[in-house]
Amino acid sequence: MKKLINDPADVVAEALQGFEAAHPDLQVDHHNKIIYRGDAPRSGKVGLISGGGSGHEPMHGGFVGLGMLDAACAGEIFTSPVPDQMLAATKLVDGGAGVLHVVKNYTGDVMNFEMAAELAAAETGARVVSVVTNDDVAVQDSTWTAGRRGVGVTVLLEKIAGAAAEQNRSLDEVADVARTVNANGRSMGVALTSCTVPAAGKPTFELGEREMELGVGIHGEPGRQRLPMGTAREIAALLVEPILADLPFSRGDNVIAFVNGMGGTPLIELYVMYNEVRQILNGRGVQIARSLVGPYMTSLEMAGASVTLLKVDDDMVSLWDAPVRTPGLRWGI
Amino acid sequence: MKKLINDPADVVAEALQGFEAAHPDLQVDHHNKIIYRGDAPRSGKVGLISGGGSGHEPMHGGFVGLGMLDAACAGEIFTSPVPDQMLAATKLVDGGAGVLHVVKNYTGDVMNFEMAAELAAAETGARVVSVVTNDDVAVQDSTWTAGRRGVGVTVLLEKIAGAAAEQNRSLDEVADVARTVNANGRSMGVALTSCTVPAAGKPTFELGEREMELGVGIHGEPGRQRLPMGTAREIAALLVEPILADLPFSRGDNVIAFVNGMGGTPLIELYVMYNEVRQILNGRGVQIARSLVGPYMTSLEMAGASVTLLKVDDDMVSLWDAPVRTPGLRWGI
Amino acid sequence: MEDDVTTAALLAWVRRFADLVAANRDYLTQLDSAIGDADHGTNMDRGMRAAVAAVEEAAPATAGALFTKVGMTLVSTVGGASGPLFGTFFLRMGTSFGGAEAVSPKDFAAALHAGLDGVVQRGKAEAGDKTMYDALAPAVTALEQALDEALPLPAALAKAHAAAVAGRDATIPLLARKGRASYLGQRSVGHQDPGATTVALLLEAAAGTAT
Amino acid sequence: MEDDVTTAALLAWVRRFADLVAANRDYLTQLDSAIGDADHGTNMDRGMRAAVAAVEEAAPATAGALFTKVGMTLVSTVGGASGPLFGTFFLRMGTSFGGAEAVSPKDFAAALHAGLDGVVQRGKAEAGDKTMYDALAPAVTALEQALDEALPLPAALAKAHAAAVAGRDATIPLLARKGRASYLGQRSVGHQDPGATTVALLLEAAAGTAT
Ligand SMILES: Nc1ncnc2c1ncn2[C@@H]1O[C@H](COP(=O)(O)OP(=O)(O)O)[C@@H](O)[C@H]1O
Ligand SMILES: Nc1ncnc2c1ncn2[C@@H]1O[C@H](COP(=O)(O)OP(=O)(O)O)[C@@H](O)[C@H]1O
Ligand SMILES: [Mg+2]
Ligand SMILES: [Mg+2]
Ligand SMILES: [Mg+2]
Ligand SMILES: [Mg+2]
Repeated sequence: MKKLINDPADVVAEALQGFEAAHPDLQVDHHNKIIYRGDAPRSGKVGLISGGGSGHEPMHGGFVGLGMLDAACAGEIFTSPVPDQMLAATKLVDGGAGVLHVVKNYTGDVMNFEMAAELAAAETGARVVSVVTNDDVAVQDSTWTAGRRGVGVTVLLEKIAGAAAEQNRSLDEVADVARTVNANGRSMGVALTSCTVPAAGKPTFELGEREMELGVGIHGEPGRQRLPMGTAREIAALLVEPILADLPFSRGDNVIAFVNGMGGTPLIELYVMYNEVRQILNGRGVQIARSLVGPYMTSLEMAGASVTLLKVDDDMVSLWDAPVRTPGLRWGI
Repeated sequence: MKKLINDPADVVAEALQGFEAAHPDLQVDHHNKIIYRGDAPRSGKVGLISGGGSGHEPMHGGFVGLGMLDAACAGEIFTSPVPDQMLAATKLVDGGAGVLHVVKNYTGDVMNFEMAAELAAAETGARVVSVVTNDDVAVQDSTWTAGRRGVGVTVLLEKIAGAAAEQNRSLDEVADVARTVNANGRSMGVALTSCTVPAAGKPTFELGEREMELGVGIHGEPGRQRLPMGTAREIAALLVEPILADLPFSRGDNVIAFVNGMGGTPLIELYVMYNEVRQILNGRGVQIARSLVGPYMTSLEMAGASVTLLKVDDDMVSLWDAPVRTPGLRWGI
Repeated sequence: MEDDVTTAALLAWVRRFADLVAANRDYLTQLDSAIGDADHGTNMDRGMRAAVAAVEEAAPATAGALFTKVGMTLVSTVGGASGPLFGTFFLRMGTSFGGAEAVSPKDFAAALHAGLDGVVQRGKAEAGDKTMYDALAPAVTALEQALDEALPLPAALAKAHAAAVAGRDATIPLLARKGRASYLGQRSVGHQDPGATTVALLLEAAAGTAT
Repeated sequence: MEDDVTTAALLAWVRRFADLVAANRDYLTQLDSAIGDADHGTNMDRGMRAAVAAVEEAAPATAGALFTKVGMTLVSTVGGASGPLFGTFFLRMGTSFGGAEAVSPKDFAAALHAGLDGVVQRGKAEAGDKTMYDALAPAVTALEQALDEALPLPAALAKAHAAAVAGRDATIPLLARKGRASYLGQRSVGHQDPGATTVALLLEAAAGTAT
């Protein structure tokens, strides 16, 4: 394992120190490993918090700021944060209008956020609503699994619900927007290489020089199937077709098309992938209202990409276009 | 070699198609492989163009837009563009106030831009001034070499000179700002892994599981020396000390500190590196006026990072803070 | 009563469990790499180190206070799925002991059962889902039976440990239906569950302590 | 005059050079990996394919038109250092031939020399800098000498080729002072220069054609 780190046990704490120094307009609670807005809590505004294991940067801490999250809890690498963090974050951002917890659907994340909500209910008057994202079509959604994983849609949801909260919509309204985004978004990813968890010291899985892992999880969880490596064109079809079939997306639908880099794949390849995705959508008469191309929800140094399609209406598009000022996403301000 | 591409010969052309679709506010001349501002040429405004081999995304095409470049020429991967492209770009952006060519100091880039300037002088009335960046302290600057390579400072220069041009400063003034930036900036990089040029199909160099390449070039050119892998703290010192000694930077200086990712290194590690860099600078009494942390000048999937320090005055800081609207850097608008 | 379980013995159990987790840290993470995300050993080791430090500092006088402290510390330091699960397990044991000064073998078995119930409430796992439950549930049953057959605690815990080991091994052929491994479907078959492996270490520590 | 060089023969030379570059593409890129950026073979192959296509389409009647077309195409398609350098080389050959119908061996040698001068003007390389110059300069000298000694062109080109090969091999021990390889300092020693290798192919093509 070769990484630009010191002791694997200190990676998250030291990255937070670097983050704090690089982004003076944001605050960091180092004890609780929370990144939060300097102006939190904003009275009358719904507080938006999320969190999860580290190693997915810029998600979630890089999405804290005006128009997106009010706070993000950083767990150990690929490990959900603990309830104490989420409770502290909830208190930090509660401006009286309630707090929305954005939770990716993983057993650990769900259980820790659940405990945090229980504690918040007991310790504070804060009204907390949780929205769980589960957009990964690589996992079959059945009582036989922990349900679909929350992946790319989480990024789009944090932007769109964040904009709704910035408009001072009520907690129920913001939660509604968030649920609508999750309900209308689908994703799937592929890995060309594994990632290496610093504390583990070796790759989570092994892939041959001509293999790829289709439907991989963002924590390096093995995916749907291992296939021989393909061209960008073939891989785009393997990712987009199951997404289109699942919602389903149909001719005339407007979508936000998101091609996400897993961390180790260069931007030039993501543009090649986006070019393939866009051509498939054009062929189906699916209109791309907006797009996002880049490494926004990564898995350490894993090489690969994921595609997320979100069916949008005008309200969602204007919320997407609304100003956002975070280290990871910024426009209009 | 595993990459999200189709035919290696088509990577640049297809990435430009994807880029065009993802960034509707920018224009792409596919024949000449030029990305340019939709509103070019702007009469009375100095045109800023740059270009170089592809594989460094977001540089240069991702820096085209308000407040930065007017056009960027994309060469083949790691190969300087040809004079025809630079000539066409010069014509596209010439608004009567002249055109500044931002050239990284590599024999190929310099000669091709030279030929383009000769052609522009012959074919058009356009006044062209070239500024060559050469900030890489890993290379000793002597008559025994092609001179220092242009690396990280190029990104900062394109932002700062772009802001000066946006203020309608004259060609000489903008060129002056550009030269001042280059004169006051120094950089050095390290690679933990090689990159693989698609057309070559195999890694440009081999590094052992416990080795790193100090002073590597952004095209995977071997660097100063091969050293045993170190911690982030040790590596930060190996990069920052030669930079500080070279300009030299001294107590009380204000700098823009830029920690750049080479492509394959995850953002969380770049923040760990920035945390080390900032502590070294604090120890020396060098003030960090602004910072930039992320993969802005990459070398395909190479793992590693580079550090750039730019000594700034108030004018440079306000030009840095000025609004910029490009796919790669955006704020204030 | 002479065969009561002392708080010191219970503390020794917790310590021994922490040592076993530390010794098996990389092995547990390795198991989690195959069907999870390569962090189970790191998670449990971080948590149990913190738990031991916490109880050493607080020096709880009663079994109830001891396990409540261990549970709270795990919840606050582990994260992931195992944080709430193992945390709840110990918290419920603590509640079950309450403020009692003396802990009889039956009290111990009852507390273990309460812990199991807590795990089920939190994680909704059922037998055969390929989780820590599949090692913990048989261990609790075996302990209760052995005590009903009036075996002394050490012998009973030896049986409980054997049951946990059997339950752990039995997870190998199972298809995961809970947690991260469930994403794998058929590909989860043939791998031993990390959490069940940790539970076997917990019972190994108990059997090894009660002698 | 019977030993004049026909435009057809010169075209055959260009074609043969393109074939040799294509055949050695990966080898040239491999050489460039060691002391450069792994693109020289790709660059020259892309350029010479385009050049051959261009002259086949334009079917230039004169040597001057032929080499001007080749040079312009290389400048417009190769990029990097070798684009301007090899491009200028052929452009200057074209200028040297001018509109002449007939090309004598001496005209050919003069054109080659003009090409060399163009490379020097563009790249400022000197003998021993470890560049294409170190193969091209000796080849030009050898050709001129052989013709002065009144050898027939094929024999003279064989000597020029031998000189280019010797010059190419002589770059191995050199420390690079120009181009990308110069960044390596001492570490450039022991590697053969890619551009000089391409020049040896150029002369190999010439010697092989003029028979
Ligand atoms: N719903 C559940 N009920 C009981 N145990 C579970 C459940 N989900 C997961 N587990 C246990 O948790 C273990 C994984 O723990 P760990 O790797 O630390 O958490 P994570 O999966 O969040 O990375 C699994 O091996 C399994 O035994
Ligand atoms: N200043 C120069 N003068 C003459 N030849 C040069 C000079 N610089 C580089 N070269 C030649 O160019 C070759 C490299 O070409 P190429 O790899 O295509 O370009 P780049 O170095 O831009 O990638 C070197 O092997 C060398 O022979
Ligand atoms: Mg985990
Ligand atoms: Mg090159
Ligand atoms: Mg795990
Ligand atoms: Mg090269």
